[in-house]
Amino acid sequence: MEFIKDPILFLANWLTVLFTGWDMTDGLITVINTFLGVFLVANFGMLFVIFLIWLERKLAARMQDRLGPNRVGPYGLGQTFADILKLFTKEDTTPAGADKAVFNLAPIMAVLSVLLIWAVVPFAEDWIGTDLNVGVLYIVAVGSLGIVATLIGGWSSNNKFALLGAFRTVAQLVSYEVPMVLSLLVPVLLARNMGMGGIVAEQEHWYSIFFFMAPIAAFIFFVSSVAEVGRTPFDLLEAESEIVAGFHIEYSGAKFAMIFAAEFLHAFTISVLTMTLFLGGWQGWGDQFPLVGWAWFMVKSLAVYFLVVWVRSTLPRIRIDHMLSYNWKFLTPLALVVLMVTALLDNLVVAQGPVIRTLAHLSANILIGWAAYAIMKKRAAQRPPRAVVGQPRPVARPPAPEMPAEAPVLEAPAS
Amino acid sequence: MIPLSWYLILAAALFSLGLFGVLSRKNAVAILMGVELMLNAVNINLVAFWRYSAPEVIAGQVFTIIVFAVSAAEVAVGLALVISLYRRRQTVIAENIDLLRW
Amino acid sequence: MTPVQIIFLVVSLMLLVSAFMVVTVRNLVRAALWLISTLFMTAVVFVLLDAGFLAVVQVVVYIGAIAILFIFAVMLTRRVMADTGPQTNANGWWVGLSSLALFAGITWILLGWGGSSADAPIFPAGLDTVTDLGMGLVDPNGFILPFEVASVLLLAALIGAIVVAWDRDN
Amino acid sequence: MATEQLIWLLPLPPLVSFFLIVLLANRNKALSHTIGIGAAFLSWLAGMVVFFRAVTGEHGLHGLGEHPLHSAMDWLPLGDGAFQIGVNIDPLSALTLFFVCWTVLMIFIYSVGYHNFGQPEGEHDQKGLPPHGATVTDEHGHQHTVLSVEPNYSRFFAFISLFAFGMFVLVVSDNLLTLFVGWEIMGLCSYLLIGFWFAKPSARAAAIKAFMTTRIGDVFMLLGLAYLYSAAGSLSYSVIFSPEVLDRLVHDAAVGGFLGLSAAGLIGLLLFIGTVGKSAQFPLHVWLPDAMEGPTPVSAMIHAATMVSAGVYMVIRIFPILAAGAEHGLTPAMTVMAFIGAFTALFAATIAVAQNDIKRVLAYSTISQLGFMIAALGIGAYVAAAFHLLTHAFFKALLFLGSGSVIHGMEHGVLHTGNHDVDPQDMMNMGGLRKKMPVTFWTFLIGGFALSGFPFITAGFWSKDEILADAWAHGHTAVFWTLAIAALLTAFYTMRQIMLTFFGEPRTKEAEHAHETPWTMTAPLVILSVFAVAAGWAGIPEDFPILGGLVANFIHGVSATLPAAMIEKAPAFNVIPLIASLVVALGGLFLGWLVYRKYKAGATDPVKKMLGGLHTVLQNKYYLDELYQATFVRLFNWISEVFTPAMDRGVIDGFLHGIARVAFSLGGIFRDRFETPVITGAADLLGNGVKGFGREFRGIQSGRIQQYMNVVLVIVVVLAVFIYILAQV
Repeated sequence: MEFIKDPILFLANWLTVLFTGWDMTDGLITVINTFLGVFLVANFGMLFVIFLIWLERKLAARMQDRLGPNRVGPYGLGQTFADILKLFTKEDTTPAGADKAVFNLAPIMAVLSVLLIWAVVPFAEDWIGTDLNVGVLYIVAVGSLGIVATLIGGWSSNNKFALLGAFRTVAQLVSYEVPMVLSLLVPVLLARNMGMGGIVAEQEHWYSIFFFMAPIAAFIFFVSSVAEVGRTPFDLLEAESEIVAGFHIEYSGAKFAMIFAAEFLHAFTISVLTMTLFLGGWQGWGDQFPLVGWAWFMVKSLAVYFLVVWVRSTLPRIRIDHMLSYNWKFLTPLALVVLMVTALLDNLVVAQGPVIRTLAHLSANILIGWAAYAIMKKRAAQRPPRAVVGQPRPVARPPAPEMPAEAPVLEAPAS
Repeated sequence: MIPLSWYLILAAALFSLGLFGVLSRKNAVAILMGVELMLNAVNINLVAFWRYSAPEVIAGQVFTIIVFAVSAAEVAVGLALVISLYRRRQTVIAENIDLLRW
Repeated sequence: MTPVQIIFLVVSLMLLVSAFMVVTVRNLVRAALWLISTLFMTAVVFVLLDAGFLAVVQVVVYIGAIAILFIFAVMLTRRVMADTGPQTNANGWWVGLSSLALFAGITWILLGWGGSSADAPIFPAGLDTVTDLGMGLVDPNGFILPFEVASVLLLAALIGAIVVAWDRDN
Repeated sequence: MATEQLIWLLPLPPLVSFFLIVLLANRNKALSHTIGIGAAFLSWLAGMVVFFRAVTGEHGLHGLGEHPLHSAMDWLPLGDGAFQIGVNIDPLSALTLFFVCWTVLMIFIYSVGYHNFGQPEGEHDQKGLPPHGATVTDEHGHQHTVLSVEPNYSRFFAFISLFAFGMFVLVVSDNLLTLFVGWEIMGLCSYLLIGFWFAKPSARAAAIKAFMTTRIGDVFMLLGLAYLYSAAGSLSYSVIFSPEVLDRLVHDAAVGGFLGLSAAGLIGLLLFIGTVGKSAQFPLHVWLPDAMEGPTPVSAMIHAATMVSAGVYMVIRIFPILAAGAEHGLTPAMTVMAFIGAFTALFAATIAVAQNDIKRVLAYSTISQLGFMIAALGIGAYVAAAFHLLTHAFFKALLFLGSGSVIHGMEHGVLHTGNHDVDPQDMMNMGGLRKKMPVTFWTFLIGGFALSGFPFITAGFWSKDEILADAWAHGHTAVFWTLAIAALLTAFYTMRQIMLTFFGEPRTKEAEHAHETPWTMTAPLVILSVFAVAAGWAGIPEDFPILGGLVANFIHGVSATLPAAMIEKAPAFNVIPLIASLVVALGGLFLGWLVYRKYKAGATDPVKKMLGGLHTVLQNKYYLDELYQATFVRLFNWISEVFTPAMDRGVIDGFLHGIARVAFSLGGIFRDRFETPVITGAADLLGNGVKGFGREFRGIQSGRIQQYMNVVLVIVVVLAVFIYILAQV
């Protein structure tokens, strides 16, 4: 039963006992155990990506009225393995004039920046790489490594389109980091804690999860996270139809696979983060022990991931100026307002008990949302009407109905 | 444990390297990088003194935070100046920017 | 040699090598990447000094913002991507010598100073530096004035940077 | 608000209005007159409040003399103490304030209509000329020439606002200096307003004439003020009219023993000359008839009701000085006043008989009536003078405004016929306007009867009767008879004017087409006609048969203004002066009716027939203008011509040129001996030295910032080593 409830702890204890029997020092045992933990978390992430890629392709196919992968293995489950095999056997090219060391560094950093986030993700109670007391800040910090990876990848390719992609990366990712950090501060404020474990622990009741207290912050965080990942509708950094493939145009083989995997893993990571910060993490109904918590964690994360996929497969890419003005003129001011209102309001209502607190925050958020909507509506009305340059013209017209060449003469003209 | 002098010597070396970069590099952007190195050396010193003299007093960390802010401001304005300079004079070589000479 | 000392020496070595590369490599983008490495290693040094918060902030501010700005500036201020010719000016040797003299002087003084060999006091258990820092920064008796001044400075730098780099011709 | 504060504020609205109109409202006619009338109304309101608070105050009007409403403050720091200015309301100034407020407000309202507000702008009108009329096309397509609005409308309201300010300052001031300030402001405004139509040469000349003539009086008055200040040490009424000061003035001989006068006598005479100028007494009366060149409201109020009254007001005000030492009969100053006043009254009345211009008749009548007041003062009839001042202000303002209304109506006729050769001011061209302009007629009739002294009803009768009674009672029979004859002539020419203007048949087409004026002009007439009648009831002598005592004699309270020793009881009732005034008033009116009852167009003026050659003399005002031209003007022209080359060019210019030459040569010496070798040399040495130094050392400024920092670094290292070594030793 102990094993069922908490297999990780069970294994750790068993290993400690085993290593002690082998006459190892305590320090060395800690190092080995930590290393094993890191190995476990990293490989969980990397392996889960294989499933995620299949899942996303299937979901996207369903939404776009296709079948998706269905040849390799049951339900096409083996498709990803086939792809991996193909990628690893492809030629690993490096463009002439590329900065080779940097070129090789970029994919590694891309994967690194995503994997590092998992160090602070609480899978279940006590199942956490390290519960940093500045966990939220840590997420932001390692996230910025991803920007560097994209940037240097695009630069070192010695390709104009890749460089354009790199520039777009900076414009987009750095910009969207602002509302993301601001909205991240809302759960931090509500939990009075910057650690991920603490934030999850604060959302113990269903009515105290932060989604109900800060729906607007959750929305902002979700949107800016999607932008951080660079997925549709924010995939301007790789926009195939504009700059061919953006920063990773010159990558092939295993290096491309790493960038590809990093992106999918990042997409899942933001689902996990949204879920952890705003949807109560591993907390759920029923008995609370780590394995159940982990199950809740997976279910909730996959639900959010479904949303991410849904967004990706339905929305078109937005224009670059719209992307920037949406960030600076809408998300950032809104996040600032939400942050300030939450900070002031929470000071007033935190002593009133969780239900009243939730209700107060929820009504404040509804008010802010309504105000933002009203302002946007007014501004949209003020925008000068767009000049119509031409009417939409159907490609094929139905043939004009046959007209009689001449009206039939009904009566002979009077003579 | 690590004696304080190790940190201080590390910071001194970093500072000297930064100084060397500031004084010897041709490119204005590289000069700014040297400045960043020097600021980091200062930060290491501040944090080391904080840790080794009085960890309960938060002043050392506060100074570091202020240095962060100052260096961020310095880089923003400095790089803006460099870019503006590049637009006007098509160069970022510090030696060529000698309009203020006799 | 304790493991911590070994870690420190390794980190210091990487830090100094990175810094040396920053000031010597010809390719400026590489210099910027070495700068990132230097800054990251500085963050590790902060961790070694029990200043985790500062380490994270170091990564956020320096790597997440400043280093990217540097790379961007490097890319924006050149026509051709490759750097040609020496990147050191005519003073190079003199500067190197005087920098070395400075380092030697500081080190000599440090070695002659008794306090420099002190060990760190035990880190007080339960000391939450993040909370203390937050409280200190907004405490009227603490550092609220420098904090506010810094925020004003940042605002001024923000506006100043925009104004300076504004391309009025377009 | 405390009454004293209100008095301080009372003159200010017109001044504010002046600046507002000049600076802001210059383009907007409606705004201009709104501001102007608004300011006049505020002052009127304040004046009424002050007046009623003053007369119903705890001491009443009689007590007001001893306890005037007074407030003062330091103004000009002097060696010891400060010159004080302040406000003062005693019975005399309260009375004056009353009629000034009313007439000022009425004239403001009247001006709106007189300057044809609301009418179109004339096609040929230009600033500085009276409006010529505008051509409008009505809905039937007929073209009419109608009156056009005054081009300088706003300017007019600005000027009369400033004028009103001057008058209010003069009335409320508690000392002769601020009185003089208001006096001079009015002098300036009268110049500006007489020359309002400055493009007319006659108006220009009249303005200059008025200004120069009154200047003669003002110079003497200023001399008198200076003398008074040096003798009494103050110009405040409370000081200079105190018994001690008066006593001292009486017993001090005039400076230099001038004509054997006392100080009080000389001061009084000098100040009186100011009044002669301002109130147009012989021989400085010549400007007033010419002042009729100004717009009628100007002639009316400014030169009949207010400004010339200011002269009389001043002389009434300084009556204690004039009368000081009068225990042994009249003082020399009073004798002069009695003589000049009586003479002027008769002299101007005779001229008025022969004038045909409706306004000139009134102008001479004004001179004559002012002569009455001066003469009354000269014989010591203080109350009677003040009373006549009050009544005259009302009925003369009424008459002038009425004449303006008549002229306006005539101008309407002129524009209708288009015959611009017809002078709308000439009474010979009028006649029969009674039916055309009923309101103007009745009000003018009331004013005319008041002027004539129509018994018992009109204000003029009571005040004139009081003067005559005083003259009789004090035994000044010469003055009495002179004034009685003047009063007879007054009644005669008044009736002549009324007959010529309103009765009979219209003598010209223009008179046939005359038209009643708008309400803005007739309403003031009606209001003023009420006062022209009612103002007299305030001064009915108590012992007058039947009527005496019906209305409390309010006017006698004015005597409380005087120092207690000077207050005289009103003379006992005597039937002779009453009969005299009845005879002269009714007789004059009857004569006028008799002579002009059948006057027809084109006939010779009956007066001319009666007087023959004398009429020509009268019509030409005894050739006084010509005399002045031949004597004073030519004399001064000759002096100028003689002195300009000799004195101005030879002596003054030569002296100045000499100074210039000396300074020039001194400058040359300094330049060559000191400036060039010493200062320039030193400066050059310094400059060249700095330049050379800079040339040698500029090499270190390479513009390369890294080089500078490198130098700094090297120096720091060297200094550190040096300090370290120093510390070791």
